[in-house]
Amino acid sequence: MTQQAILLVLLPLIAAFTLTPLRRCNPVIARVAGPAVVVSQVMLAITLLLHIAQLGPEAVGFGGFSIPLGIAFHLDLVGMSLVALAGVTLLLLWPWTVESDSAEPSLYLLLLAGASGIALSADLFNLYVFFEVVAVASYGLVAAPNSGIQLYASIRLLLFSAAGSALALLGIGLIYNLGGSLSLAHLGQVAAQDATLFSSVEGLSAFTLILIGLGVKAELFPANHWVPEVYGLSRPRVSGLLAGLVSKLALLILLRLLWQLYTGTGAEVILLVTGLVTLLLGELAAFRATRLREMLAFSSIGQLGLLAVAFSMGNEAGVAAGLLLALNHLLIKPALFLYAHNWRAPITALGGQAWSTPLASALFVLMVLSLMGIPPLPGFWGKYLLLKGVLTAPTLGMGWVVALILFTTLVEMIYFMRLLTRLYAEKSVQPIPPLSRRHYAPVALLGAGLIALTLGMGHVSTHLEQGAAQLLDRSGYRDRLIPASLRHPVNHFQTHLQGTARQGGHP
Amino acid sequence: MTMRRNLASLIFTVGLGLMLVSLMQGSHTAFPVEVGQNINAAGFADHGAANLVTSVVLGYRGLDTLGELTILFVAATAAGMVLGHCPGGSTPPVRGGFILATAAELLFPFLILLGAYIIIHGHLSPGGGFQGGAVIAAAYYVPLLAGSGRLFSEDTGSLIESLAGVGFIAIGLLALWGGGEFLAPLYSHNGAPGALLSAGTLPLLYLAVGLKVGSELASLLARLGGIGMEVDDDA
Amino acid sequence: MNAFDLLLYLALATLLPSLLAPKGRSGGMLTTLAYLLQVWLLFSLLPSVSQGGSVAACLEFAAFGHTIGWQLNGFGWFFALITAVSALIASAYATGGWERQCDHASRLHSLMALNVLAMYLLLGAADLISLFIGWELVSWAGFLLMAAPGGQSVQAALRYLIYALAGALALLTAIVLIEQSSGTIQLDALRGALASLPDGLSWVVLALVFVGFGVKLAMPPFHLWQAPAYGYADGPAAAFLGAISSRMGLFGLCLVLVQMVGLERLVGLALPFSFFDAQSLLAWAAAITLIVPTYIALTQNDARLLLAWHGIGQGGFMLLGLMLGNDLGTAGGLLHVLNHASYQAPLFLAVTAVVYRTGTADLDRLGGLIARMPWAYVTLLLGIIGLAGLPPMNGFVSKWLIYKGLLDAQMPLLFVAAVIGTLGTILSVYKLIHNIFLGQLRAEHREVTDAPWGMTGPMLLIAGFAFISGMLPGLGLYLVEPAAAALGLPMPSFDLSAIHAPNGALDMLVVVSALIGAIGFGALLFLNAGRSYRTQPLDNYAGGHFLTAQTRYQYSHHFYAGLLRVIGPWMRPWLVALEQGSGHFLDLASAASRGLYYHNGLRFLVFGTVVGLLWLLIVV
Amino acid sequence: MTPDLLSHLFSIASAALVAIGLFMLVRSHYLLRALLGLTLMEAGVNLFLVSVGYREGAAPPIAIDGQLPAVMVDPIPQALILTAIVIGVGVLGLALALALRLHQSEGTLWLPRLRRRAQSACSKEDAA
Repeated sequence: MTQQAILLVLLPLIAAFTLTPLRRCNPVIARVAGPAVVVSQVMLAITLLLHIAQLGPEAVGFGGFSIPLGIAFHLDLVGMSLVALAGVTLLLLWPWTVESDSAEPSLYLLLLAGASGIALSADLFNLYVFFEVVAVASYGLVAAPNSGIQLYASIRLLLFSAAGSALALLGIGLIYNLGGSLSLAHLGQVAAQDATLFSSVEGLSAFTLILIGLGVKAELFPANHWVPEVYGLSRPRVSGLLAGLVSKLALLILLRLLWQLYTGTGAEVILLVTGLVTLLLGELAAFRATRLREMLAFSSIGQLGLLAVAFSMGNEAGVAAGLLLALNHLLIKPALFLYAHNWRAPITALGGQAWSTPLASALFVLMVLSLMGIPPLPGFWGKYLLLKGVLTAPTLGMGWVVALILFTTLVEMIYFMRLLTRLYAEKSVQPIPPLSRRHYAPVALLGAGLIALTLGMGHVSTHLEQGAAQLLDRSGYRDRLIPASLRHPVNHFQTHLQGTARQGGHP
Repeated sequence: MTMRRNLASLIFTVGLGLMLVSLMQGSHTAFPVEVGQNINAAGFADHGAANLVTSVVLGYRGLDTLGELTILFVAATAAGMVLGHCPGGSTPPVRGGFILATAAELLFPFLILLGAYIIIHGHLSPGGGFQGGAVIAAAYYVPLLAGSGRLFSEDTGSLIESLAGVGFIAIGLLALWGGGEFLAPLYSHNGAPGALLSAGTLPLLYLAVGLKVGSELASLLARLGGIGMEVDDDA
Repeated sequence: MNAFDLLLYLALATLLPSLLAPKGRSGGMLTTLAYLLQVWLLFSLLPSVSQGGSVAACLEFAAFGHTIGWQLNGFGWFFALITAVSALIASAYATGGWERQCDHASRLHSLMALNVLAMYLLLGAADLISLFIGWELVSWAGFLLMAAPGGQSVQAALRYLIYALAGALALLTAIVLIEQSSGTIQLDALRGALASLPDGLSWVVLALVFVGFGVKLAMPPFHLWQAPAYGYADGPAAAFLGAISSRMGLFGLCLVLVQMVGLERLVGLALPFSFFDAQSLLAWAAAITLIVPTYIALTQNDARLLLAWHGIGQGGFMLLGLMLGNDLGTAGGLLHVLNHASYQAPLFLAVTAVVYRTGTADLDRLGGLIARMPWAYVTLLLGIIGLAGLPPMNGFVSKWLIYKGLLDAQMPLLFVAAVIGTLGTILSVYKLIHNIFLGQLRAEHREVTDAPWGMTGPMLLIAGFAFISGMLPGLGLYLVEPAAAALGLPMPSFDLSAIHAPNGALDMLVVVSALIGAIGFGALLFLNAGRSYRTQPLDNYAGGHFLTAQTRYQYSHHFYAGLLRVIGPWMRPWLVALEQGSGHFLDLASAASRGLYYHNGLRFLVFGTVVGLLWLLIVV
Repeated sequence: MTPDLLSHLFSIASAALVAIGLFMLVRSHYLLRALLGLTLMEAGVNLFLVSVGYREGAAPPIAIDGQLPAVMVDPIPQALILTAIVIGVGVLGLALALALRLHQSEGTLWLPRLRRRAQSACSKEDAA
């Protein structure tokens, strides 16, 4: 059953490989093939998710080698949910309207393949490879409309991301140099045997390099300067994908690394400081944003910083908070970017626009309120758990962290409230046409998802806590991934074949 | 001003370099490596490939290779999308003259042959799908540079691309559906170690890699080469 | 399905009529009827919540290992009753005629219903999370109600919301701290649970709670928002908000300070290097709340703002009483909540009636309306007597209880502070009634008449209640009793007209009869003093010279010029400057960090890397 | 050359490549030069990766006549850089494609100028 998990990567991959020739044969089939594959991928992910929810996380090896030698997938609640969510998000933001010869659907499929790989893989270099798949696909997506200045956005993203990737690869090399393995579980075991290994300068430098490298996509501080320009220039669907989905993928890699290798080494502090700086700069910059798009870009930076802070707490409440905030952000940001496409004018010119589209605007308000953390919307539970996580964390000086979180949250509330009151102001200068149907549908569905999440919070909360516990469970992760006889790699399939060969010859 | 800035930059760069050196040092002192040694010990038996790097690339870390093919595919797709179809018409922008063109024409079969050789012997000696694929791509690119007018056919290229990619996955899935795990070695010892026909499906995988890399690089280069670019006056 | 469930459903249903029938008066009438039903339901709940009992609602859900539910006890019930009655009066007043001049009456009705529902959810909270949910709902519902008229009220409401959200964040932090230190969030389980916290943590929790709830109570230094927010709201909404809304802060503060921490613990919590303990600190905060806004009220020239500033000060009285911990203080503090609602509502309604007829609330442009709007005058007169805390109104009773409680608790300085506050109140309410109703009538108000009976009726009704409950304070104390019982605070013994304190009782019947006797005596003197000369209210004279209506009677402008010359230097608006300054600071910081993002950002990537690595090389 | 220096040669060379590459990437105002910096950086990182697998006196991990050498270098980093190089090529190819297109449409590859244009496009896009 769980062996099929590789299909989560392969299905979109095969589809992407064959889409171009298929389009030449039969454009109609090619048009529906992409979404169909994504749907089947989502269904497979949900099946596996249910399986895992019942039986607990599982490890899947490839090639029949014992795991430290080869690459393995680790299927847990968070990873599987992320795969399913990635599929759903892509489906919602699917480029239905592009010309038939565009390669955009292929890029979407490849993004999905990469996302699935990132969510599931338990091998450091393999994670890097899948991350690059996602990264390159996102360069393509940003550049897709092919008009001059959007190409610049793509180049800017590319320069940042490629520089970051090189640094991250350097970090991976340092880790391999120290630990002699690339399997996260195996490295975790090495770290558990020798506590000083990763708390050395080399170890922590490796983490810093990877943090900065992945921080490009995770929108963390020293590497997030591409955000306002790229989100300001690229199409709303793509901005939504980058802010909503891709950033979470980068963060997930960091988290796996942090908790399997770097628990108790001080790497948490590095992540915490990075997160706090990101949070502060992002929210402050959003305060004076002149356009909705810009505001969303900066607020996205702030939110990602908040996520980093939450995850750096390393306790169950903090991680659950991070997961919930991430889910909240994933549901909301793409929709908000779609709105921003409609409300492109400077914020000062948006007076009273909300009255022309009452229902859509109500959804907008709901989403913004959830971002602000107003009960009983999911964002509130995220903030609540976050405070709980920070206040239970053993690190000193958490009072300052709380103060900073509260301050930035307040700043966020102020600029969002200014926006909302303007949107609902009396006078409507010149009504902007309502959301187009292809934008309305995903917005409505995302809003419905948000409402469902709010109503089902009781049910979700147990799964969130389970997911957080699984993410933090180092020994379970290792036990699942590393077989008991580590020193004697056994190749079951291989020995089986060898046996037959010895007995009866082989064709 | 510029002088001072350059000096600052120099100091900065040297400092960064020294810092990196200090990080990269000491690599071989405490080295609890097990994985590499284990592969060195077991790889030959597992795959029967004389080139252990090949068994790592295609066997132990086959998924990475698939990912890497994917990246190349993504890059080629995105570049194709950005550049559009056959930009600049079917003729190369630069005409190289008779001697160059003829030489390039003459070189073409040899390069193809060399590439094929490198691919096919990937499991035995240094080389393999990537290197061979790059040589094959060069075989198409040299004429383009020389201006002999031979342009890579995009349709055939994309067909080969997708067939090779699907082929790689199919070989992996064959093992999965045969009851094993994805990309498990099939029929590893159907030949003497070191013989051309050995190492199970690894040569087939490398063939797929070689075709895919070759066609993708070739189409990428063809597209890039198809566009003329004036000298930038800003630089 | 018990009465509390019914109440919540009914409160939810109250939203509907005006949403479904946005035009015409049927929506408003149905809404008023629904409030009447709510009041009746609340009275039917009285037997089950008195004697410390409580009623749990079936509304309940579970999240993150907590069961979050609602449960109404006597303390919440007391506030809920005031809420329902205030809403009833305001709604009846609006339906009775006021909404004819309003283009968003249905919005007003539904928003007020939303406020009532939110308040029920806050007052009936059974745990800290439901308390917080209710708290946020109250803040947002209040914001919407304040912003309903549009224009300058939106700015005021936004300012309120920012304060409220900041407070809510502090509150959420406090809630998490409380949950962590005591392991539970159920309010029942938390009774006295915070008494054993270490000193440092206690101070942190107290500070956070003070910020959280104090913002709603508009305690200085968080008082700037309230007056414009209430004053610029629609008239009936202002009456409703002024009567009850900011008391939600008192509710929350009592819940934590009295119920969870306990007043004994507050006394034991000494502030290092000073002779303050937590209780006296809070009492002084209350006294400052009492004095500062009251003297700010003195300087106002808008009747609505003047009233709204006063409302803040009276909140200080309530908190002061409750912080005493003795029976008289408790009774006074809680009774003052009821009494304040019963005179603040008619005051706002009377001023609204004046605005309804004259179109202005500017005290410089009114005057002499006593003969034109006598019923409004009567209402306002009764209201200001209550507000000033003079007999025979009910404000006198609660203030007497608090004064007496202060003296009993041997806090003479606080007593003096309370008296100074009351003095300010008397001065400024005189300005109010003088500038509106006395003096010279303005020519443009010659044709003004009293508001329609639909408006005058409700305001007279509630003012009448304020009078009667002043005469018979037992009525109010009977409602206060369940609240005190739920908090576990002592109550003095009382009967219908009298309150028995160990050293001296107060029998209001005696006070009122003495007063009526004195007034009767005065009336006799007046009627027998011979013929009086009657002037036209439009007329004016100075030094024996008769002037025409064109010459303005001057004393309404700069009303307390002499007094303000004395206290003016103390009233620098440094807090306003601070507020603006922090806004500017935020703008500056924002511009700086925004500028950071529009540069060649790769530099930051590299610098970040270098700095990070360098730091590691040095530290590790 | 002393053996000590030799053993450090790899790390010095790769550190130098990374530092120079990063420096070029940051300081270059011309897109192609920045891309060159990127390539240098990647080369440095790849060099470092290979050096990680190096053992003194080790042979390449290739069987000759069916016999593996006694001491072999670690094959994994070699496989890794194979992957990393291909990734680098793909990214570079895409970057060049973007650069070509950008030059066609904007007429320049001068980064500050492009950034200015992008920012003004960001802020007046609503005119459409």
